[in-house]
Amino acid sequence: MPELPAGVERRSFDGVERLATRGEPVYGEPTADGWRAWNPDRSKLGAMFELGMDTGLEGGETVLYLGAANGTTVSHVADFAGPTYAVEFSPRPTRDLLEVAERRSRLFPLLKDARKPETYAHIVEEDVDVIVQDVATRGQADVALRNRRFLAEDGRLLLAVKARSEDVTASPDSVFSAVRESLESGYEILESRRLEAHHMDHLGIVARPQK
Amino acid sequence: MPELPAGVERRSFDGVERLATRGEPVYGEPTADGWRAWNPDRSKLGAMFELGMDTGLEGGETVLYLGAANGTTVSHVADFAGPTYAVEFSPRPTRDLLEVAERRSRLFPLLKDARKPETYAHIVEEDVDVIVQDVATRGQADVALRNRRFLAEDGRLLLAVKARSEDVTASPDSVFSAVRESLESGYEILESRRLEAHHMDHLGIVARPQK
Amino acid sequence: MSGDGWFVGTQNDRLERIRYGSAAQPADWPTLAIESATDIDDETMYYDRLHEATVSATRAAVQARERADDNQLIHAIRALKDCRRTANELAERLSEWAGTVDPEAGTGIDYAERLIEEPPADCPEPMISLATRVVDLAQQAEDLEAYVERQAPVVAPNLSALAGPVLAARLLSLAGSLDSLAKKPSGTVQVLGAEEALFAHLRGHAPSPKHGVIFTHEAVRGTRLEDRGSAARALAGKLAIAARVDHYSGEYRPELEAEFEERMATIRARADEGDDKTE
Amino acid sequence: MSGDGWFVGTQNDRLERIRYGSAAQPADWPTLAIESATDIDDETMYYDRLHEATVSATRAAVQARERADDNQLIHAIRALKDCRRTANELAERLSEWAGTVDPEAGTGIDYAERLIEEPPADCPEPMISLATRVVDLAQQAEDLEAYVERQAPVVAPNLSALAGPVLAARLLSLAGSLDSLAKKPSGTVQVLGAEEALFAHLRGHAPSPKHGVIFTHEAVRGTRLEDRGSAARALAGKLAIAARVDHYSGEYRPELEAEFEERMATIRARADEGDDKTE
Repeated sequence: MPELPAGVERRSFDGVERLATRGEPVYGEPTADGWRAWNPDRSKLGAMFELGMDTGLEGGETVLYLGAANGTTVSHVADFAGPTYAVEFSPRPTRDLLEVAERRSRLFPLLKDARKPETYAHIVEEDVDVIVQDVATRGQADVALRNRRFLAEDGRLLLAVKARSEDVTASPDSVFSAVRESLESGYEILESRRLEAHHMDHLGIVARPQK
Repeated sequence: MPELPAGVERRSFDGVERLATRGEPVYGEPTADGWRAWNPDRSKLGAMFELGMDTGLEGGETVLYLGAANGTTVSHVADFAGPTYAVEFSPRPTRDLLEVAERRSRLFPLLKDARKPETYAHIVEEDVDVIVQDVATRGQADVALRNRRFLAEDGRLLLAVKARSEDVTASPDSVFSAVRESLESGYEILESRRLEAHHMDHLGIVARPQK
Repeated sequence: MSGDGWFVGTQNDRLERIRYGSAAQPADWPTLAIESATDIDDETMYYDRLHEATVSATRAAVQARERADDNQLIHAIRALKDCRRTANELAERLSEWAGTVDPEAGTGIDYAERLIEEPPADCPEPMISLATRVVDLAQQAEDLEAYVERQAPVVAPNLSALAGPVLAARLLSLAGSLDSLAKKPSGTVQVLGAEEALFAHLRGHAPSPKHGVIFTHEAVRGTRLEDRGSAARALAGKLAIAARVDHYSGEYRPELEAEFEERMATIRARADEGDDKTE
Repeated sequence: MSGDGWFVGTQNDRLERIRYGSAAQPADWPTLAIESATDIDDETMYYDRLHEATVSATRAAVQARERADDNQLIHAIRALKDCRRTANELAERLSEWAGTVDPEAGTGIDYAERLIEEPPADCPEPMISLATRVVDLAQQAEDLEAYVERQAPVVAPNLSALAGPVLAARLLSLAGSLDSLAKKPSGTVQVLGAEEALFAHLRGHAPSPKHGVIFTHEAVRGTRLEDRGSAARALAGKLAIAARVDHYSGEYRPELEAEFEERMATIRARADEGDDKTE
């Protein structure tokens, strides 16, 4: 199994070994010795770690997080990463995200539409190391392609694709292969895996920009 | 197995042994040598014969048929029975019943409500030998009890109970036991059997008036 | 007549008795009939007469009950109109609301269907369920129309053949019953429903009405302006007759249609002649 | 300002820029900021300032977007009214129709529910599905009311606390927006919606209106006739203030309710004194 990034460890909570990061607890997760358990059933990135996907993360990276929602996952990311830009479109979850951001000085919350990168390109710096994407809208490959402008040449895209957001009627397999195909117009897919064990009809993808 | 009434036989149609009566065909059923096949899947009384229930019918009886619908079953009954009074409440099926009755001189069609026997007690004679009842309304036991006035002391009630007509939400078993219980206030149940093989959630009952 | 058997009186009495008579308890009617009725000598005769009488009386009863279905038809056509109207009203409301989250929001039932299949981002849940209500109501209107199309030819075969099932039902609804429509003179049939059109006109939705609801008939609407009066008169005349035949006999008489077609051909020929002249 | 980083200008400019600015491409903003901004000397300072600015600007943006939800609320309350009205209209139609097959046919939504559970004999299928449409529409109204009750306190916390969510939404709907309601004087708030009541009055459905929609508030409706004017004035005054607080600060201020309660206690005390005197 690939190594976990610095700042992410497997720790024991009540005798159960679980993924964990160090930071202020956010959503009532179990804590021990300043570490907080990271529930892979509530986080696609958590599931990618849990399933042993090679994210290439080492810790301390600059991150652009698309689809931050109420901040559950991005709170863990900010715990082990460097500057973290968190983009979310809906006001309601962004209220919670603000709470999370207030206690994390390198987490920058942005109420923006991930489909319109020009509305935050004056804030998010160039050459970020990682884009984490978890947006539940149609055109998920397109969102990844549009945001490629932010990613460093050797950066990583960590993408969770939700089949139902693309097409409720099509089979997840056919959705995933369509997404992969679109994605390959701008990215090289390094690894992809169904997240079934933790998230129904989701595909996890690790990719890097095409040269 | 109890004997079939005179005029009802098992005959071969295209090599298959089937219940049959002699008469004009009515609903496109197979015929051979003047006999017409009696489909137990389209007739509860047919199913009761097919399942070997002891109806006590010998042939030539005077019959009051409640719930004659479009005349499918009552046409077979009129083939082997004597005078047959056919009560049906809905005008549309009664149109078809009239066609059937026109070709059977001892079949008497009546557009009446089986829940109101006083509206046909001036037509239907007393002491009929058999009441066949197949009405798809609530209160099927009550209909049988109200019509008891027509039945001879040693007559038979041949009742098909449709569970869903009594209560769509209750289990058929509980409906059937409630119907049996009500029925026993005026009838002695001689035999009862689920007609499942031919009619889902129906119970066949053979009963006679209580002394 | 309670208590007496069905066979008392004349043949007509017997048919009436079978339909409307009653008795608290059955009796040995065959024996009683043989004893009391002069035309019934034995059991065979009894059952023959009973057969004849029950078949006749029940046929009449079925016809009467089916005719009472004009009432069902009238309620159905009114419900149809209500469902269509409310579906459109709610579709309009939906369209306004959807415009706040979907810059390409359309209108009408079609848009409601589209919204359900592909809800716009940030679309609140009640908006989607409102769209479902709109589509359901439109479907309900379709179901009611199918019911009207099925029932109208049973209730009023001649009227339906001439007017089409929906217009036939609307005429019945405007008159209140088949009985009442059958009693209206042709001139009244011609303007039935004009009250509504007049109302629409006063509210600014429609031009001043020249005909009643029969204007929706192709023979009127599809005829050039100068001849519409003649067409409407011809149609109304045949409809009035059709309603009477439906009410009093119930039998389908295709010659009514044929006669009307002939009349329309004459009117159209006049129009063609007129065209020739102006050419 | 396209192309410039978020950090150009004053603190206020920066917040505006974060909300409304744009750039075609990202750049090495930290380095550019350290070079150009006088208050940013190193990377640590850059990210500290960025954190501060994004949290503030995003909080304001969230508030603004949620405030724009007044529009959603207004559409929802209008749809609620439409659904309730059409449910009742169709229930009335259903009831008339059901009367033809069910001598014990009732009225309203309750009867529609009963008819679905226990359809009368000889009930045509479209009658049952019409009943289903009625029940669905009533449920849709409930769902919309639940949505209004959930959203109104977010959009207008003070107005909702004083008026209740549904009345708050109706006031917003009548004014057209929170912005517009916040700009209305107390006297206008007091009679908002009276146009409707006046209309109903003219159509003969209602008595001549003395108050607007705030009449539905317990403090007005539950107060004896002589004091209703005072109660309505007091309520309208507080509602006008609540709307302004909701619009300009968005913060919940429970003292508004307390003050209103106090005022109502005074009015009621006057009524009690009056009662004492007449006794």
